[in-house]
Amino acid sequence: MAQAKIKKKAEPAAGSEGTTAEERQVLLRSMLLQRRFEERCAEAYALGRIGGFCHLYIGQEAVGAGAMAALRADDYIITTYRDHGQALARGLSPRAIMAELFGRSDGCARGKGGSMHLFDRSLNFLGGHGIVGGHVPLGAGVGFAIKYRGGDQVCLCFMGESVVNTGAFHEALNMASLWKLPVVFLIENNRYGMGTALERASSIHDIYLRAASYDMPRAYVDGQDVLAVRSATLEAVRRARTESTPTLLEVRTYRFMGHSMSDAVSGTYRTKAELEEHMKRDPIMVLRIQMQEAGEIDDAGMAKLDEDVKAIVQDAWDFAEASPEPPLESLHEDVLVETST
Amino acid sequence: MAQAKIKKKAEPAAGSEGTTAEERQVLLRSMLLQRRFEERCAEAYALGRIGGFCHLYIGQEAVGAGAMAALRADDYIITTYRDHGQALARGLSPRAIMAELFGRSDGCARGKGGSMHLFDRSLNFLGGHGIVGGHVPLGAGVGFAIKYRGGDQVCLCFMGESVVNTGAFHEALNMASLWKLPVVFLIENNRYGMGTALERASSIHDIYLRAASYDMPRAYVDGQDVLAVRSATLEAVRRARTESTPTLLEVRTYRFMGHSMSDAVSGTYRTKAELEEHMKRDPIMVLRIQMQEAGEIDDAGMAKLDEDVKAIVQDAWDFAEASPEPPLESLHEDVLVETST
Amino acid sequence: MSTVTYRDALNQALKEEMQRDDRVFLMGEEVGVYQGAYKVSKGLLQEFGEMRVVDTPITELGFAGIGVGAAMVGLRPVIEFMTWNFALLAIDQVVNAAAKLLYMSGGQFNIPIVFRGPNGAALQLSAQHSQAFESWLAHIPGLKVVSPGTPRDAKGLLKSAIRDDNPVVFFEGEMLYNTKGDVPDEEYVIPIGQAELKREGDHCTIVTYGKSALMAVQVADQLEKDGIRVDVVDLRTIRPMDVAAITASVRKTNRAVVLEEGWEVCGVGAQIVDHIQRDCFDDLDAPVIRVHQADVPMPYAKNLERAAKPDVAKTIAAVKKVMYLPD
Amino acid sequence: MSTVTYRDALNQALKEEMQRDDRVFLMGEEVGVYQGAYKVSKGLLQEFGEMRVVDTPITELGFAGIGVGAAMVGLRPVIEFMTWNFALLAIDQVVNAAAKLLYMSGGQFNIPIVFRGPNGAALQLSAQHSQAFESWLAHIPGLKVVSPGTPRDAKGLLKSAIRDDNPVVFFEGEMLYNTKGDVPDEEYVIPIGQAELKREGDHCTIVTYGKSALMAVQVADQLEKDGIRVDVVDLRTIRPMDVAAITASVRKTNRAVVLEEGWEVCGVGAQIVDHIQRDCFDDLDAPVIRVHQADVPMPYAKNLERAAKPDVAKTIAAVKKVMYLPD
Ligand SMILES: Cc1ncc(C[n+]2csc(CCOP(=O)(O)OP(=O)(O)O)c2C)c(N)n1
Ligand SMILES: Cc1ncc(C[n+]2csc(CCOP(=O)(O)OP(=O)(O)O)c2C)c(N)n1
Ligand SMILES: [Mg+2]
Ligand SMILES: [Mg+2]
Repeated sequence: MAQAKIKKKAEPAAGSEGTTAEERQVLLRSMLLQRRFEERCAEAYALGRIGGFCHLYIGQEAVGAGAMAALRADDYIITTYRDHGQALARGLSPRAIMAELFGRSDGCARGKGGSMHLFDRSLNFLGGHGIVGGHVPLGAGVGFAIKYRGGDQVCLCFMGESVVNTGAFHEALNMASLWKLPVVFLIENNRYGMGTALERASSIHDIYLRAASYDMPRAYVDGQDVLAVRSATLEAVRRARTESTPTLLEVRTYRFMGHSMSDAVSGTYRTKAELEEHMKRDPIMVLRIQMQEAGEIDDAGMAKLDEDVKAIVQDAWDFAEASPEPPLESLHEDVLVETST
Repeated sequence: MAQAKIKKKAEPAAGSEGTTAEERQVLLRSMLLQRRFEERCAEAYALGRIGGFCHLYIGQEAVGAGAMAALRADDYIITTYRDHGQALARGLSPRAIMAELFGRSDGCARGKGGSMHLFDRSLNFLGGHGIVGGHVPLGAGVGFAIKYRGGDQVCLCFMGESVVNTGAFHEALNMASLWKLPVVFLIENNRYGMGTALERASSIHDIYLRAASYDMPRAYVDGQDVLAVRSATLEAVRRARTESTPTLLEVRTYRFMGHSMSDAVSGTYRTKAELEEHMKRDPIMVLRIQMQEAGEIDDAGMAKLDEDVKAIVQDAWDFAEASPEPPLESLHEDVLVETST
Repeated sequence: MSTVTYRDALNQALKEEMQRDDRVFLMGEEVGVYQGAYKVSKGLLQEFGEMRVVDTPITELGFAGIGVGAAMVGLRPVIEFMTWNFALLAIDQVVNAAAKLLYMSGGQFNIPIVFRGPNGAALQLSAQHSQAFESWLAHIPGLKVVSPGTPRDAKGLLKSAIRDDNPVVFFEGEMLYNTKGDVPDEEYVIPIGQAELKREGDHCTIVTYGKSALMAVQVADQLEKDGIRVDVVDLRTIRPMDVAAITASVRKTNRAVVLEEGWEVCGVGAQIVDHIQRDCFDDLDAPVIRVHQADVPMPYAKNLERAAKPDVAKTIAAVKKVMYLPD
Repeated sequence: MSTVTYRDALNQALKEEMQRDDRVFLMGEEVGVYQGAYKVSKGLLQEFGEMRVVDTPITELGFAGIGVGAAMVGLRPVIEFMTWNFALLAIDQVVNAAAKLLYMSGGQFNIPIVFRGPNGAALQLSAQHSQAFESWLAHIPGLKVVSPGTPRDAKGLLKSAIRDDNPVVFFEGEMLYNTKGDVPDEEYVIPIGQAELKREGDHCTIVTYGKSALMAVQVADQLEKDGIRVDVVDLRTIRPMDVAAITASVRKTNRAVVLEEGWEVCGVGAQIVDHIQRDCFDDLDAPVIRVHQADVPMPYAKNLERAAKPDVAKTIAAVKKVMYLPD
């Protein structure tokens, strides 16, 4: 099940922490919600309800669901523009997310952020960042603040695999290790950065090995297996929480859609055959089959789950559509806050 | 003698290429010229002849002399603000360098660059750069151009050890390896970046190992032993020239002076004892003793050499002092060139 | 003449210059296999191969610097930034290396490089992806800064930029790529540093450049229906600025509106105003008014974004204001 | 009152605010063990320890971002750039993160951070180390931009900047650190956004800020000997700009010279001119003239550097010119 390979230290196999049937149910539901949500986003985009750049998470749901399951409520999350799935997995309201995507005033960023910039302060969900690599130092900074205050929270910092080539990644990881910050740097390696295959951008292909340059614990894990992701993340989170030691965790997944809504699903940079091959390991199917074999879910149960989830997404859509456009006065709000002191 | 440890591939020991007595004479002379030149720079700075930032090379002469001896006339060199020694070792005229430091019109950059920005196009000496890390991508770009044109030159890119923490270094090394560029990235590890010891800035201390992140050949070498430096650089240059493969070469040296003229030689960040310990391995002494033992030089020979070198430096000083200030019209020259096409 | 999109005009310029001079190469993210994030480089990889159409990792600082290094030793790189928003990561290489090397080396190393890519807001890309940075680059001596608004200007100026022996910063617009215009069939270049009068009139001058030049022309056409005739001075180049063209127009019209898509404070418009008040002090019948983006990061919501951006109506209102006409 | 250097005034501000609020910490290169590249942070490591006075590797982009991240979750970082020249490497974090997060998050994440360090030219540091970037930062909504010229202003404004709940960019001057002035012994702050009249006169206004404010005062004193009395409006804050103070002065004097140490094109001076011509159009008896650095990268040679920089003589000449007086 779990395939995390912890290289730095001899750790217990990451899969040793089992999940309960109930936990598996929650993970399945989380993934399915992400999937159905993203499908409706594609539809909303086609209808012009959503504008701008919109990057779907389809194929990667196990990463968001599994990693988020390893966190406490007071931990922090920071991520990229491909943030819908993680936001849902963290528990942001589907209504507030959809309203944000529709650019409405009930959106989780009042309609100002859009798809790439989801935020929820009450859930310690720190966005939704658009500059590739730019949020990695921010994640280290959150870890710095935790340590500064002597807390035992953890910051989980998601990033795409292209990030490992950026200067920001290098600078942040060096400091995170030097100062022993409680951060999990989680690479969602979906094999492509837009149209660029990992192998055409990075001089090494086992990218978790980059952590050696920072004397940082490292691992990789199958990103289509939500239980493995959860388990590997738990291990990294434990290390951050109890040893204040960062980890570089490479989660190997695949993106089933184009880079963004304006990108064809396959074409110049990857073949249909490759895509289809990867789609055979749909993360939802992988868990469903496990659960089916364990007798934890049957077709009817699955159908029911799907119905529930679809209803939630429909409700989110209806809510978003009913939500008013942001008032024009708000254009000049949120540029600066009033300072009281 | 040679202590290069080539990690990536099994290579012949770096020391296998011997030097002739004549070559050793040239190396000794080069180091001595650098030393005497820098000593006079300190004097000129105290007298206000040299202004701005001035970073001396004393203690590191073996690096410049040894590395430069591994190059052909058509190879390229690019370096940092600590560039006097390398410029001299490459053969830039001491007169033109000193005139530059004095801010005179016969300077090698017409008085516009100063100490940190020595250039000589005719010798493929590409400067003299002041932003830490900034010139490393430039070095990779020179390598790119060599490969683009199908030439067999090499670009030798010097940098301080602090550079290995910068994003620019990481980005450039990844591309240099990915594209197999003929570049030697030579780290002059003098143990400090201003007042920051290597160990307080980098999460690993054997910094040549960072090359593993780029699948790049790597080595370290004793930087106080000019023959070892030459030998290790030759090996890296050969790899660049014949295999179009970059190398990360860490040269372990020590800076005998303060970071710049405004910095005390020892004090808050390093002890006098540490400094004195390192000064025992003066690179000039190391070679002199070897040569003395081999009967290649005696005290009289050394005195003669020193006299020659001092005369050259005095001549450079006199030349610089006699050189006029740049004409005021030149203020607006060299901002842009006329384009003919 | 043929009708060509702005995108294809740029593509032609790249292709022709790469054919003309084999020192010219294109480097950036997604310029090759993917055929360009905005397809400006379509077909170039197939024609020129991997060495001359180079896909990079996401390393703006790194590949901009590689370009500068290659230019130091005689190549002529064209560096594509996917957008100028990301170029902030590389700005050290543009400002501290490209713009300075000629001067610091006392004239030994000129840097024949072009940094290009889309600048300014497109549609609903929100705050990090909707910024116009031309005033920053215009601030820096050692650079030339170009911002064409039409396919014809885009092609002619990109060819000049590539042939220029200095670093040239070239601002395109995502919203311009699909716009069409006449482009000569024969070889031509447009010199850097020359404005063009895109409309002629004697009531007021609109000074602008880039994407906003299109808007200014619409403004002129619409105002003409009300009998108001405006000069549209399309600078096309921001640095060096064709101040003579501005002055000549304002001396004729005695009124000016300055239109730009970016923010107000220290924008290019401020510099234009400075030139006008200095050179046309006695000619001005009204203060110069500027039209620009609201002084806020760009919001995502469609209605807010619309409110934030300069548009035809806001520009018409400004023209009427400098003419002391009712709205 | 005590006579204190600009350096010590900053040091006091840091120390007092760190004592007052334990969320405040200082991070940057050489701020700790080395006691600051320019000794501004002298003694702070000893008093506050390693967690609150943090030496970083040379990673401007990285540690600026670490600051922003820490600020997102409630700390109040003071990020020292050894000089603003190096901050170009970090500018993405300042512009795309610090300045945007409040807006992009719809008001959820304010960023209480200060980015500070010396800006502008010192002596003979040549092109890469002698740049003034205040116009760049002033361009960006979401930031406040401060540039004090005296010890008193430096201390009072740095305290305000640290207490501000928004990102504040704070420009110091290497050439200012040793300058002395009166600083109150008791606790005080100076509000961000308020100009101060540093000299009063009715013949002409000099608008300036930062290091140049010192020069403007010298100009005023010297001109007074010739019977020319000038207002010196020291903005102290560049964004938000105290336009009312400028207007009030120019309405009185009817003439203005704008003095800044950086480059002309799209400089802060251009923005000031824009405000003056808009708000004082009918009051102006002469075009506004600007004094600034020559439009070249900074040269190393002493004589060239002198020629490149604005100075008292050039500013006096400008005042005489706007007054239509012979030199
Ligand atoms: C600094 C920067 N450069 C370029 C871009 C444009 N861009 C957006 S996403 C992307 C690809 C990122 O790929 P990866 O990190 O693998 O994440 P994925 O999209 O696969 O989730 C690029 C090049 C950007 N946003 N920021
Ligand atoms: C980007 C940047 N940050 C900071 C500085 C200031 N600075 C100049 S030299 C230096 C130390 C560099 O140390 P190292 O790379 O080890 O070289 P060394 O001086 O020891 O030769 C620093 C911090 C700079 N020039 N550039
Ligand atoms: Mg990816
Ligand atoms: Mg060093």
